[in-house]
Amino acid sequence: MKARVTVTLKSGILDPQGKAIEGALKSLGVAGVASVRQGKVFDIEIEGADRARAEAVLKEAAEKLLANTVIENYRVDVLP
Amino acid sequence: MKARVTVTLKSGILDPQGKAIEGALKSLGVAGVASVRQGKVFDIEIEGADRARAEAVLKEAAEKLLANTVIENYRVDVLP
Amino acid sequence: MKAAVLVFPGINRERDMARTLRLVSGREPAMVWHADTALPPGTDLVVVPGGFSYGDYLRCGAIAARAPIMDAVRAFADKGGLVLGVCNGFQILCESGLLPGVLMRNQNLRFICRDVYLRVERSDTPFTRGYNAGQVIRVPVAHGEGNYIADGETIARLEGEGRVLFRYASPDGLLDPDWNHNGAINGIAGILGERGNVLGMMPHPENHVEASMGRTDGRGLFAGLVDHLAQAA
Amino acid sequence: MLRNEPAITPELIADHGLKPDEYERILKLIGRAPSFTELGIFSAMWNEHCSYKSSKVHLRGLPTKAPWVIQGPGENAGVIDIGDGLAVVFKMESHNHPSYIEPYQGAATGVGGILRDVFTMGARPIACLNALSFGDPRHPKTRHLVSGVVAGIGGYGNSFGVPTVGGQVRFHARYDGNCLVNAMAVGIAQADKIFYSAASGVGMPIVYLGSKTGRDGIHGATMASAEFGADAEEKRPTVQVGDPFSEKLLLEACLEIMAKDCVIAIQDMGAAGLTSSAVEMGAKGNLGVDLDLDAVPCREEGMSAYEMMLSESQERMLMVLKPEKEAEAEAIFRKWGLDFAVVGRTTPSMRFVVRHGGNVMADLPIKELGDEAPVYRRPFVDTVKPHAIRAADVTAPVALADALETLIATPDLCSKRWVWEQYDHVILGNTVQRPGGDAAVVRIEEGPKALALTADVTPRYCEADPFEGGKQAVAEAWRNITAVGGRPLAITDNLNFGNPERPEIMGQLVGCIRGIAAACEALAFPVVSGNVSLYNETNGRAILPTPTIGGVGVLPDFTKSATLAFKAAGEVVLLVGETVGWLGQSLYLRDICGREEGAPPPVDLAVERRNGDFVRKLIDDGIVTAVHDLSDGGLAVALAEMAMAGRVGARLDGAPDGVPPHAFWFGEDQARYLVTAKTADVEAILAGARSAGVPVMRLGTTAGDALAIAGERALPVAALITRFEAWLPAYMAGRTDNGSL
Ligand SMILES: Nc1ncnc2c1ncn2[C@@H]1O[C@H](COP(=O)(O)OP(=O)(O)O)[C@@H](O)[C@H]1O
Ligand SMILES: [Mg+2]
Repeated sequence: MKARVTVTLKSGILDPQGKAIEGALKSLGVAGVASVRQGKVFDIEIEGADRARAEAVLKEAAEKLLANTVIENYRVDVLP
Repeated sequence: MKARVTVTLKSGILDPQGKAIEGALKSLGVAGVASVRQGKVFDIEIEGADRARAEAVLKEAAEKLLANTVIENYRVDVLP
Repeated sequence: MKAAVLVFPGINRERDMARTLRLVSGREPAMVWHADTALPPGTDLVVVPGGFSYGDYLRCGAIAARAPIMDAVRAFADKGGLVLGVCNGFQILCESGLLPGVLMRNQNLRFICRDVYLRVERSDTPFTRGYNAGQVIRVPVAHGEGNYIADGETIARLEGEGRVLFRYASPDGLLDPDWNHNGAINGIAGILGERGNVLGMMPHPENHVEASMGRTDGRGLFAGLVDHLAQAA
Repeated sequence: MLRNEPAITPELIADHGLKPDEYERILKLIGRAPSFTELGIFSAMWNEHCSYKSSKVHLRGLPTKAPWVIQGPGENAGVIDIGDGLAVVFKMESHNHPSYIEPYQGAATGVGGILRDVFTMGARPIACLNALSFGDPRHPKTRHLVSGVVAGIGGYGNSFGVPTVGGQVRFHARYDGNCLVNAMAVGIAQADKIFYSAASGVGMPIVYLGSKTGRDGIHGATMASAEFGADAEEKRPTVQVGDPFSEKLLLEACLEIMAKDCVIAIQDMGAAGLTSSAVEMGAKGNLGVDLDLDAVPCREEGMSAYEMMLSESQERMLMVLKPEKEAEAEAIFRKWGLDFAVVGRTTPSMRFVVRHGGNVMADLPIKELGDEAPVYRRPFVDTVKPHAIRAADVTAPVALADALETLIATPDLCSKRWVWEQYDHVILGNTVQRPGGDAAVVRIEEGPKALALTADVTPRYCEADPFEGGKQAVAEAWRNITAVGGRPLAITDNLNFGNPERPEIMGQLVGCIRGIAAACEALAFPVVSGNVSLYNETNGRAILPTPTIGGVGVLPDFTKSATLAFKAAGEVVLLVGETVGWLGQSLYLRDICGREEGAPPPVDLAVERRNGDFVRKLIDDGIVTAVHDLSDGGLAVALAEMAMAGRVGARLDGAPDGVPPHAFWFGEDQARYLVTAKTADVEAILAGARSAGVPVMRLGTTAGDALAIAGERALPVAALITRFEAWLPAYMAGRTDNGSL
């Protein structure tokens, strides 16, 4: 089964990388971008076909490793 | 307007990070993960309400900066 | 001093650290493999050295922080044992929860290797007793993600409890954005854990300990630890 | 055999970069049409990159011997003896085309490749250098290439854990569309524990180690030798991604099994990966090799034999192990989390046999694959010698002080701090002299012995006069090592040129090689390793001939090494060497007068050696306080560099009679050094100079906080530093585009 875990910074945590990208876009002449925040996606192949189990595994992976829950939120999507 | 640009490695391109994460998940006892590939997401605030223009701006941003089109694909979603 | 230097895959400043510990304490530290589950008996200082554990993949220090040996380190710290994390070691300690906060990409998004000036904020800790409060030392940094941040509350606590031990400063000890190469909040370069026995810092004191190599500004930190442990024993 | 593989057509042959006559040669060699896999193997082995078919005959002219040379060209890297049972292992290699296509990964994998060459031989890498040539700063792609290449070099070296301590960065419009990335790695090994690539013994297991094989860089080797056209973008899918983390593990694992004495032969998989490494091991050992591709660890589904044989996936090694040690070696690799698989055996047959899925996909004579590669004596024409420019015929457009201020803020002469601060140059704790000086000085363990390392070439000299330019590149490397007090021992040469099928380009290659040979001979500075990169052209326009020289020297005691910074006021500034005021091809002529002309400064190798030996002696005797060699920009620029480094000014007398002032201060005469000394020592130095027949001239004294040439506007050192440091950061931030501030 294919799945995607998306990890994003909690609001309020500042994101120097996002800020720098905003700046870079401006200097590249890309107009109209108000703000940028960067996150991560993990495209994951899960063995077996049990959706519920897959979601449990992904949640475990996110909690244990993929996200630093102090500063990051995550979201799990098992793709149909 | 809110939008998200998702950048992922082209298939076949080595992903050392994904590889290391796979290994880490195994040693953390997270079972059933066959493979991991890591990508980036950019959550972007676009000024104005013109959808078509927003998409154009995002495409430009992706081509010029957010994605390294030599090894990465990108996808633009303007959120409703 | 019976120091233990942790070795994770991808760590690459463990030799620098081991040599410095030997030069200053006169004793070879034990090199401890990440997969081990216990520290050598009698260990009185754990050092998490710099480098690129697991290639800095995912988040700097994230994978190493979850290695088997880290449970032993946590237990050691809970019993008041001294833990020093430098550079990637600092990142690992933050990821493992032994220290608060995170180290983000440097403000300019580039890796920076240069000598920086640190203002030593306190001299009444095992890590800084070799210095005077307010003293300015010059040591190298070499990192791409040393920009320390934490939520306002945490910063307030760190500052309030005097747990910021080192700050990036100008040569004459003033806080100045031009002398804060990575943009860390309040110029924070090194912090103590809640109980004052865990120090994490981005700069590399271990690279400035030999007079013949030019500078010895980093020696005070290690000499101080040796004295402290000698007294404790 | 040859099942479900495409038929061999003239198009397919051409796509593989094989000329019709080369294909004829293949047919004659194997007496039948090759299979698709075999065609791929031939294309990989016979391309310029692996076969050196255009340069071979000329490279034979390079001096490669000296009592201290343990291993010259022909192995993964050169090896020299530095006493105390220690050997230095080093090499430089280009990754030009890949870096142009994907700057970060191209440069990163270039560093990874050269590091592997060094630790494959049993050495632990202790330093890296890099020589970079980019296009005109105004060219739209230049900034992007600089930032990507520098980040890639740093990204790989920093993570791997080796200090990057030196190099050079130059800009010139002739590199538009074809930047050069030359990376050098230096390692230390036990002189009696060097590992080589020649297999020995029949039936020995051939082991695959490191990362898995993917479709990375297929056709990379052929691409690396293919002239660039507008379709460069099309070649993108072959990009290889570097994994410095795996390489670090590979290093530790390799050194561990070498220490355990498990290894008979070892060869890293570089360009043309499995093919060239396996063929090399067999051919060098006069053995056949039988490979079973079903055993190769693959990263992707359904890889064909062709793909596996041509894959350039990084961080991989091939080894012949002592059979009794196989289990021990495997355990070590597993501990480091690396792949380990027996993929073949050595055979007595002298054939290279490749099996896959029960089929024999290739069966070729192993010796001929390497030795019978075509060798060309390509026609060449010597570059026409340009006229020498008489200083008297060059009028000074601006005041000397203004010229100096301008020059130190030009792309070629400005500070490269922005670059080397992205490289960890202090890791391992042995960097005695960091970037910013002449040669870098790196202590060996805790010393006192140390190495002096440098990378040099002056392409505009080579363009004007390949022979003199070749000499000068070697001489400057020798001089930079001498200027820190090092004894120059040997070099690695990285020859970057255009299309050798054009006689004038071939003439540049031949001329530079002859010049390099002459200098190596005269300076007892042999070539122990090197690399040739040809077809560096874009739409028929070649790069400047760029034979980068990586030099290695040794210092018995690192605490005695000299630095270029003025140490204190009140010291005497002396110029060692003769100054006629040679303006031809000088940066003054190019960047101040707008004329890129004339013959380059000639290099008198006897004088070079005499003056250098004299300066080195002064450093040994400890009677000089600062030393700097003169190169680009001449005397005035060198003085400014010393003043800026020490934040101390100087008061200097005017130019002597007979030499026009602008030629005296900015001429690029060779074999010269600046030294400072305490007044008390000056007489001794001058006396020594007289008896050694070395011209030494008193220029003035260090003083105050400005650089003041008699009769010229004094230049505050602080202001010079600001200009010197400003250009590159401003350019990279997009705040300046033109050649200067
Ligand atoms: N790409 C680079 N990487 C590391 N150091 C560099 C690089 N380019 C220049 N440097 C350093 O900057 C200093 C000046 O370079 P250069 O002008 O080429 O010196 P020289 O004229 O003595 O050869 C040297 O110390 C050199 O090592
Ligand atoms: Mg020099």
